[in-house]
Parts: sequence; structure tokens; C-alpha cells
Amino acid sequence: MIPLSWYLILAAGLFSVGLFGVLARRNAVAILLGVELMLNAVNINLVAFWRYGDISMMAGQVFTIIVFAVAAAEVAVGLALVISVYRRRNTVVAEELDLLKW
Amino acid sequence: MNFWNDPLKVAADWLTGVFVGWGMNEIAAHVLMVFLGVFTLILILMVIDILLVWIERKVVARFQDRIGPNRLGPFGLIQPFADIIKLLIKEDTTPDGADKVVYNIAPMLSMMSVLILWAVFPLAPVMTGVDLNTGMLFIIAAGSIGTLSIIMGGWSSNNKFSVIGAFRQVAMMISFEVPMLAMMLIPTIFAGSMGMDAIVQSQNIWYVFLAPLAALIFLIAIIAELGRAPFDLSEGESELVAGFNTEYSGMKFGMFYAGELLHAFTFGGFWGILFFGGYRFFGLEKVSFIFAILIILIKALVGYWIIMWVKYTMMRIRIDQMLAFNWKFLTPVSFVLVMVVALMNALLKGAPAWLYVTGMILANVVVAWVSLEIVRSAGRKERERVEGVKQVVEVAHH
Amino acid sequence: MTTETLIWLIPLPPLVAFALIVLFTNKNKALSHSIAVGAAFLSWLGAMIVFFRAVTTEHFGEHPFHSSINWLPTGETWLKVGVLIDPTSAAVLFFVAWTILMIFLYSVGYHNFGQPAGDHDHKGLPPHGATVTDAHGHKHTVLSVEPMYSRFFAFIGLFAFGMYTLVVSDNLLTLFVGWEIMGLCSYLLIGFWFAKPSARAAGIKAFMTTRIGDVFMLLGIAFLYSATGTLTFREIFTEETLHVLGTVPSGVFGLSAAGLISILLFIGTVGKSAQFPLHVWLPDAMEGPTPVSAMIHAATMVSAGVYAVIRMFPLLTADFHGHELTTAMSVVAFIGAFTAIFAATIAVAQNDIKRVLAYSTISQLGFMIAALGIGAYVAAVFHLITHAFFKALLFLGSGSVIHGMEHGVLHTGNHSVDPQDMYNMGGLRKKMPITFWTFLIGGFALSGFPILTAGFWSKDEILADAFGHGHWAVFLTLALAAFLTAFYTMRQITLTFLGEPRTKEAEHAHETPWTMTTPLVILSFFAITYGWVGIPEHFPLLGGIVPNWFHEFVGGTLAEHPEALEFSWIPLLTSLGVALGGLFFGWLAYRNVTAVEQDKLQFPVLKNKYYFDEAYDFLFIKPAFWLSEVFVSKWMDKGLIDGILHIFGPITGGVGFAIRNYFDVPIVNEFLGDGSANSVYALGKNLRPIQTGRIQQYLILSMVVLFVVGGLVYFLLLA
Amino acid sequence: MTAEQIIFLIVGAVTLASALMVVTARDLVHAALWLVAALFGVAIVYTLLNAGFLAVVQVVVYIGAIAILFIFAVMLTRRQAAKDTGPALNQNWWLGALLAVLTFGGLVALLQTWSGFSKTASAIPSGFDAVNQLGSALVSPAGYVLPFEVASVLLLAALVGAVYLAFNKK
Repeated sequence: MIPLSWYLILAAGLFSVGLFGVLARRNAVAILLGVELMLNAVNINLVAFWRYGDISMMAGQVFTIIVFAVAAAEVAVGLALVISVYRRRNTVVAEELDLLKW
Repeated sequence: MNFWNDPLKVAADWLTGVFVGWGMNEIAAHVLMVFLGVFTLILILMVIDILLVWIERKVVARFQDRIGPNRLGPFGLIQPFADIIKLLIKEDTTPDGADKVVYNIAPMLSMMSVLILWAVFPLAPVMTGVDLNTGMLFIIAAGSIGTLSIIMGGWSSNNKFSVIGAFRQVAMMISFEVPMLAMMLIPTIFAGSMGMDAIVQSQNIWYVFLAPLAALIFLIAIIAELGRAPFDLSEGESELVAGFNTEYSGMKFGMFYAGELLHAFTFGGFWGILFFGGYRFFGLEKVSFIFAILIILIKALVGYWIIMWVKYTMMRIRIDQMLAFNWKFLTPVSFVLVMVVALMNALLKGAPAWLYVTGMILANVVVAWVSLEIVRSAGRKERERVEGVKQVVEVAHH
Repeated sequence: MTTETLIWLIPLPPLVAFALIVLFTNKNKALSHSIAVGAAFLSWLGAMIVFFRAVTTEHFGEHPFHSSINWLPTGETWLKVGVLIDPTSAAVLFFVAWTILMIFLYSVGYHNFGQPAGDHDHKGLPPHGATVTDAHGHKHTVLSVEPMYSRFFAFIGLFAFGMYTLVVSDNLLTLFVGWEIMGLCSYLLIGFWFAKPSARAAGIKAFMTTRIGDVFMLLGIAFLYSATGTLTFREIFTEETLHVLGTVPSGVFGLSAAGLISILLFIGTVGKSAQFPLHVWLPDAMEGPTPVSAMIHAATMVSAGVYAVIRMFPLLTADFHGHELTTAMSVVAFIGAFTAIFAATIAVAQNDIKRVLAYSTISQLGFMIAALGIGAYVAAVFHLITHAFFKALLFLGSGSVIHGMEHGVLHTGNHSVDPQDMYNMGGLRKKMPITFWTFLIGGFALSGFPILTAGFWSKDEILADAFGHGHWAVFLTLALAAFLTAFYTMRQITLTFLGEPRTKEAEHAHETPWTMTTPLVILSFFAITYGWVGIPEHFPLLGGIVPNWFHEFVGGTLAEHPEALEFSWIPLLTSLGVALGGLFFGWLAYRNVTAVEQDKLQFPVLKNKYYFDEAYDFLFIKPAFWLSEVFVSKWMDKGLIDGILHIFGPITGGVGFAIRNYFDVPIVNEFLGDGSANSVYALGKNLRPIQTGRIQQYLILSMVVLFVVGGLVYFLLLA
Repeated sequence: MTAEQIIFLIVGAVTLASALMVVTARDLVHAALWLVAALFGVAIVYTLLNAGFLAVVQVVVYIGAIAILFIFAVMLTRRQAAKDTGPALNQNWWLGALLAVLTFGGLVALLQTWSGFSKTASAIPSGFDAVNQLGSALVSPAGYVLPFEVASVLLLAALVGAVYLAFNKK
């Protein structure tokens, strides 16, 4: 029988990796990929807590579903932004998009 | 001797017993059993697939007023095997700059996405790979893997035609997944379950009689999923050499090809399952599982034949037409249909069967008629507009 | 559906129709009028069902249909609203439903549905007619469709809603709501052709005049609420409440509370039902389209006035025992009787076909009010209903006549001819037979032609009551009024229909479409038959053939059932005499009058309605203008207030200057303003390098901070 | 070491490995494909957690839609259609890595202190239908119908926004 801790640690690892992606990748799309990883880590936690908590309370799964929806929305808008940025600036490298500096 | 009503289990138990008898531990034996089952299923499917090649070629020939393969063996039955040998001994090319790994994974994925479907394919009352309670979604999931394989293949072979073809195909598949899913919801509503077996079991009245429109839309959607004519613009020979699998040769191409055929057959089967009572045929399935399997296979073949019929009858449509047709017509209609059916189902719950059926059919007809009317009026307007423009132009000329 | 639910629903369809038409179907005439008429029909259906359920209920008076809900929390009590259908309101509902339906139907034809749009019609003016070319290329001028067709139906829809609300409401509040809705609608509808200055003026006049009444009515309601703590009729009209109200002195003119309240409410009625002295608006209301006249003057609004008094009857007659009238009652009786005779005299000298009817309405309402004043409850209700029928009939008939005349006018194209002036008509009986016969029935009913017509029975009952309870003054006045009524009615009929056409237009008039004539026929049916439900038992020959159902039914409303009057010849003979005499003389006097000059009764004083408008203009309007323009505006505002204000200017200027020089510039600007700005600038200059515009670096920075702070918090505080 | 645990370990390892590949792979299409692998792993984790429905939905939504979308985006935002140029990571990637490690460590450290950290799951009661429960929870007023609806509205808004943003204004 798998203890809860395994899932949590897996989730934590996934989250950290995603965080690294967000912080370190140059390409905006890649940053979004990192975000996806983080979201999935969160989902693992939610489901794990559902399974290991009171199983008849569906909050965990429900939130997972909602996270799916939010993730889909986030990707759609994010990628649309990336594409329109690419149209205007002809680049998707996050560091080159620094119009907002002093 | 309950072999006749649950053969798989009996066989499995027996074999497991044998393995255990050889001193293998319980779990391992069980795992091995599962693998064996899958393996046999795949084997059978492959054989069917080979025959499908023959069937396809024969049927096309009849459609095109030819005879088709007739040299090797009776009715050219050996022909497909010859084809396979040819494919196997062909040179297996890989273009420069191709992304080797992805390039090689893609065909397998494509084949896999079809084979995986048979995991939830109910062959007979007790013969289902796994009777998932989310069978419907499983189909869509498998379909998405197919999408993945296609885009992988198209992208990795480093060829413009392939990429464009893959883009088209993927755009189409993603678009048509929407009405497909919506139409899958309708049997779900009727059966109150997403499980394939439950749906089949609950079809005392074939759902095609409850929701003919749904059946039709589902058929269109699956044809698009398959990327067959009239939706074969992903490999429109006249525009893109062969679409996403331009660069593939040898058995890899064979995999795509066989995958497509089997896919068509499988979806024909699912069409039968969702709307034509699956393996049920006037209680015949209860007699013996053999009949059940025959019935479902026949239904699948009929569906497959219809798909071929459409393919070899229709001409190809442009991608913008395809997308417009899906997003502006099919998707709204299917959503409306789902709502209407759900509503009717709620209203007519507990009504006598004849009332239920007539109500459902009426609802379908009304939805179909109204949507067609809307489209027709829009078309009329457009035509008038164009006419007007024409006249203006003519006036300008004179 | 239970009857109560049904009653709740009755007023709704017209309201829905109003909303639908205004919001959606304004463009589509056919749809609009279908919706409106359909709604009217629905309400009619509901009303009929309710009516017949009411009729078939035993002892309906004791336990009427009543249902109410809590509406407004007032402290710990609730202000209830609800519906109540007792015999009276059932009877009223009956005629209201019928007349409204008829009028809706009639409006379709009146506004020339189906005719082409006018050549130079525009919104806010009556249609001028359209030119059509027929197959042979001849050009004809035909009636053109009303430009604001849909709007009209929306308005009358709202109007009908108001009336139904008023009828079914079980308390003064919702009654008042319906009342005010109708006030608004009458304004909108009288001023329907708002591009006509006269119509505008008439609308405003009607609104203002009735508003005067309404203010007093509101006072009355407020007083009643403060006195009893409720506005629901059935809670007010309990024995003890009435007794208390009747005995408690109000401290005004030595009236009892009940008396004062009922007089206040009655003033509202005076406004609504155009009783003297607030009658002036009603004749001008003729500016509106004829269905409106019928609506306002027969079916709804004016009846609403009387209906309100009828509703308040128990209050009015609180501590009234048999004979000598209470102050309130005598006031009411006096006003009613006086209005009756006074309006009748004016009506004699009017030439506009609709104005005659308008004044006759005023005088007939006077009859009812007088009847109520002398406590003749049943008679009043009876006359209210019969009058509603035949007056609606007359108005619609006159509208039909005008319509026919307009047709003639368009035909000749001579627009100088006023299609409403009776001296331009004559001999129309041949041109418009249906209109003629129905109008004749209506006219006879109005003038109380014996036995046959409904008007006779109701009017006779009023007279009989007045006589039987020995109110001689009232009796004589009403009798005289009745005579005049018959006289001018006959005058009207003679001038309009009999004799020979006096103008070419009259020759070319012809019958109106079925949508207009059908209501006429139906209404005339009621104008005849409705009287027969109220024949007194003791009436010679006829009495008792049909039981006096009406008296039983409506009488059941009151707490103590009014005993049937014992029969006496005098009032009967009087009413016979005045009716027939009036008719005869009217015919005699006008049978061969061919021009206004030969009319002997055109006394200027009568033609000018006793100079009431002028008087009001001089007494109220001019002073009001003077007050606003000269006194307030010129003297108070410009002189006094502005003068004071102008003094403040310089002072403020000085203060401002001082503040600027000694506080603002040195302290605020230099020290606070520039100083802070400079420091912020320096700070920003030094912080600038951190802002690289690279999102990830920001994120990293924030993460670092998070870790530092988090670590500190964790190790210092928690651990 | 039950079979379940073995499966979990394998899957977890694969997931984490492919996640690492996601954030390090130079070629973005590869990164996206690795993401697919990672998401598959997560899906399997769901099945291990007896949330089969979520697993399937995961595959449908993430692999069927999101991953594909990513690949599209990558292909549409290439300077030249061939390969991605330049380094995959920015110059202060080490800081990012440090932070990530810190996060992981911090999280684990924090979790260690929690009592229920290593508790095991209670057996699933027989006849417990998670999908059924989930469905009713999603649409029952007593449940989460409001968040559900809000999420749907959010999706719609995102749809419109995405279309508007990516719309190529001529």
C-alpha cells in the first residue's frame, strides 16, 4: 500500500521542476510548459488528498476538474498571447520582451 | 461446464492454473495472463486488418466498376499478404534532417491508438477487455493519441507537405472531436452510463431509433476523425503529395495505412455499438458468444462499408469549408441536440415506450429541420447578395 | 385553476401585451394588434369565467372570492395586497371585460389597419389619407393607416391593465395604483396625436385636473390608513370599524372621520369622473382618438371614479340610518345632481358630435353619483353598467360616423369641412345603416326609452329611489336632467342621421369595416338586454316575469341587504314622460334644421360651457404664471438671492488671494510639492536598474524574497 | 514492495525524468512531446489513486488538446522552420535551479513535520462509484455547481479572448 507521502513528494518534485522551467527557460512557450507541470503537480496533490481523506467528499476531484478547465483556458490565452507577440515582435524569447523596463 | 457463457474467464483460469502449476507465483501468472489476452486480441485484429486491405480494394474496385485483385488465390485473397511482403522488403527510408526518434515512434503510436480502442470494445456479453465506466472518454483519449501520432509523424519527417498535412489533419481531428463527443453523450444520456457494455445492454430499442440525427452526426464526425473522403484533405494527393505520411515508406507507411483501415473498421464497430445495439440482435447473442461476436463483427463491417461508400462517393472539400461546416453548423447543432435530447429524456422519463420513441424522434426531426432551415435561409441570403453584386457589375459593364 | 388564481391573472395579459409591443413588435402592425386583442381576449375570457363562477355561487355576497398576500412590511404589520371579487365587482368586471374587448377590436378598424401608409402622414398627427391608383389608373384618396398604430395598442393595453387592476383589487392601495396608471394612460392617449397643440393641451389639462382630485384621494387614503391601520376593504368595512369611523369626529367642519375620508376620496372621484367643478378636462379629452374617448368615457376611467365611490359606499354611509343624509352623503348627492343638470344643459348647445356625448357622460355620471349620494347603491351600480354599455356604444358609433365622414372628406378633398360637426352631417342613416341603427339603440338607451332599453330601467330605478326615500330636490333635478338628456340625444340623432345630407361629404360617407361595426352590434345587444336583469318585482305587468336578479346579486354585496322599493307610479310616469317628451321635442325642434343659424339654443353661455375654462384660466393659471415668472423668478431669485450671493464673490476672492500668497506657494508648493517630488525622483533614479523588464528575473527576485521572509518567519516565529 | 508500489516508483521516475526533459530539452517540440510523456505519467498516477475518470480526462484534455496546442504554437513561432536556435536556458538559470531545489527541499521539510504525512489510504467501500459521485457533486446545488458554472464561463471568456488575441488583423 502506497503511503500518502510518496504522492506528495512526487508532486513536490514535479512542482519544483516546473518552477525551474518557468524561471529558467528562455522561450515563452517553454515557460508555459513549466506552468503546466506545476498545475499537474497541484492536481496530483488534490487527488491524493481526496483518496487519502474522506473518500465520499469529492472536493478534491472537483477542484481537479476545475483546474483542468483553468489550465485549458490559461494555455489558450497564453499561447494566443505568445502568437500575437510573435507577430508584432518576431520573437518569443522572454528576455527580448523587455519593453517594460526603465 | 460454463465455457459457453464465459469462455474467457474459464480459459484464463485454466491457463493460470497451469502456470501456477509450473510454480509461477500468483501475481506474475495473472500479469502473464493479461499479456497473453492482449497479445491474442492484437493478433486477431492484425489478421482482420489484413483482410480489410483486401475488402477495401475489392469494394473500391466495385465502386469504380473494376474487378479488383483477382490474380493471387481465389478472388485475389492472397493479394494482401503479397502487399505486406512487398511493404516488408521495401527499403525503409528516413529523410535527412528528420527527427529520427519521433519519426520512428509516430507509426507505432498511430497503430497503438487504434489497437487501444479494442480494450473497451465489447465483443460479447461477457467478452470485454476492460469494461471501463468511462469507456466513452477512453475512445476520445485514444483518438487524441492518434492525433499526437499524426502531428509527430508530420513534423518529424522534415517536409513541408508533411507538416501542412499534419496541421490540416490535426486541426480537423480536434475540431471534429467536439461534435463526436457531444454525440457520444447522447447514448450516455439514454443508458445512464459511459460504460460500453452498459450501453449495449440498455439498448432494448436501438438508439438510432431514438436519435437518428445523433447517429448521422456521429458518422460524419468519425469519418472526419479518420480523415477519409470527403475529409481527406490532410493527404489530398493533388495538393500535398501524401500528407503527413509523405516521407514514410515500407512498413512504417504500412502501419499508418493498416492503422487507418483498422481505425475505420473499429469506428464502424463503435457506431454499431452506440447506435445499433452492439452485439445484440433479437436475443441471438444470448444463444452463444459466437453469435454475439459474429453480430458485432457484421455490424462493424456494415459501418465500415458505409464509411467506404461515403469515401468513394464524395469529392474532397476545402479546409475552410470543412472547419466552417464543423464550427458553424455541426457543433451548434450537436450541442442543441444534446440539450434537447436531455430535456426530452427528463420529460418523458417513465412515459410508455411508444411515446418515448416518438417524442425522441420528433425532437430529432425538429432539430434537424430547424437547423437545415437556418442554413438554407442563410444560403439564400448569400446567393441573393451575390446575385445583387453580379447585377451591379453587369450594370457597370453596360 | 382556482378562481382566486384566475382573478390574480386577469389583469396581466394586457400588461404583457404592452411590454411585448413596446419592446419587440413595434414595427409590425399586424402582430401588435394581434397581441393586444389577444391579450384583451384572454382577460375577457378570465373575466367571464370568474363572472359565471360568481353568478353560480350561492350566497356569493357573504363569502366572495378573496385572496391576498403580504406585500410591504410596515413595522410589525404587513401591507397586504390582494384580489377581491364580490357581486359588485363581478358585475363591473363583466361590463369592463366586454367593453374593453370591443374597444380593442374596434380600434383595429378605426386606425385603418390594412390601408396604405399616408402620403404625408407623420408621427403625432392623425392620418391624412393616402393616394392609391386603381387598375384603371384613377387616383383615389383613401384613409391611411395610423402612423403610431402599434404604440396605440400598447397604450390601451396598459390602460386595460390599469382598469382590471382597479376592479379586482381588494384594497385601496392597488386600486389607487390602477387609478394612477389610468391617469397616465389617459394623458398619453388624449395627447396621442401630440403634434396637434390642442391635443397636447388637452392631455396636460386632463392630467392636471385629475391630479388635483388624486392628491385629495391620496390624502383620504393616508387618513384612512392612519385611522384604521389597513387599506383592505373587507377589514375596513367591518361593523365596529365603520361604527368607530362613523362616530369619531375628524375635527374638520364637524365631519365624522368616515365623512371626511369619504369626502376626500370622493374628490378624487370628482376629478376622475369629471364631476363639477373638475369636469373641464373631459370635453377636451375628445381630442384623442375615438376609441380612447370610448375607453375613458364609457368603459374605464370615469367608471373607475364611480366605482371607487361604490367601493367606499359603506364608508360613505357609515352611521347613516334610513332617512336624513349624512353631511358627506348630501355633499355627494348635491354634486352629483348638480353635475347632471348642469352638464345636460351644456350638452344641448354643442355641435361637435363627440362633445355632446362627452357632456352627456358627465351628466350621466352625475346621475350615478347622486344615486350613491342618496344611498341608492344598487341603482347606481346598475346605471353604471348599463351606461357603460350604451355610452361605449354611442362613442364607438360616433367614431364610426366620423370615420365615414372622413371618408367623404377625403373623397371630396375639401379639408375645411370638420367631420365631427353635426351640422355637416345629416341623412347618414342611408349611408351607414348599421351605425345608424346601433347608434339609435344607444341613443334611446341613453335617453331611457321605456321598457325596451337598458337605460330606462337603470335611470328609472335611480329616480324611483330618489322619490321613494323622499329626496325631492334630487328627484326633480334628475328628472329635469333626464328630460334634457333625451332632448339632446334626439337632437344629435336627428342632426346626424335623419333628414337629408347637408354637405357633399355627408353624401359620400359610407359604412365602416366589420371590425368597427361588430363591436357596435354586440354592444347594442347589451344596451338593450342588460336592463332586463334589473326589472323591479313590483313593476306592473313586467315585474316578476324575470326576477330582479341584479338587485339580489349586487345587493348581496352590502352588509345589510337593501330591501326592494315598493312600487309607485309617480317616478315611473315621470321617467316615461321625460324620456318620451324629450325625444319627441328633440325631434320636433330639429327635424328640419339645416344650418347652425336656425338652432335656437345656441346660447353663448351654453356654447362656452358657462365660461368655466376662462374662469379657471383667470383664477388659477394666470396667478400661477405670475407667481412663477414675476414673483419667484424676477423678485426672489434675481433680486434677493442673487443679490446676496453676489456679495460672497469678492470676499471669497480676497480670502483665496491671501491663502495663495502666504500658504500655498511657500509651504505647499515649494516644501511639500517639489520636495516630495524631488525625493521620489531621486529614489526612483536609484532603484531604476532593478527594473529590467524581464519577467523571469522579477519572478526569481520575488521567490528569493519569499524564501527569505518565509525562512525568517518560520525559524524566528514558529520554531 | 507490492506490485502497486513498483508501478508507482517506475511511473514516478518516468514522470519526473520526462518533466526534467521538458524543462531542459533544446528543441521545443521535443519538450512538448516530453510533456506528453510526463502527463501520461500523471494520468497513470491518477489511476493508481482510483481516479480513472480523471485519468481519462487528463489524457483527453492535456494530450488531446493542450499538448497539441503547444506543438502548434511552437511550430507557428519558429524564427526559421528548422530548429530552435540559441541556448535553452537564460543566463541566470542556476538561480532558478537553486530556487527549485530550495522549494522542493522546503516543501518536503514542511511536509515531514505534518502528522498525516505517511498515512495510508482507507479501502474503497464496495459499490462506491466515483464518477457517479463526481457528477452529482459537480451539478448539485448542494455541491459545486456554482464553481462549475463559473469555470465554464471562464472557459468561454478564454475562448473569446484567445480568438481575439490570435486574430490576424489585416
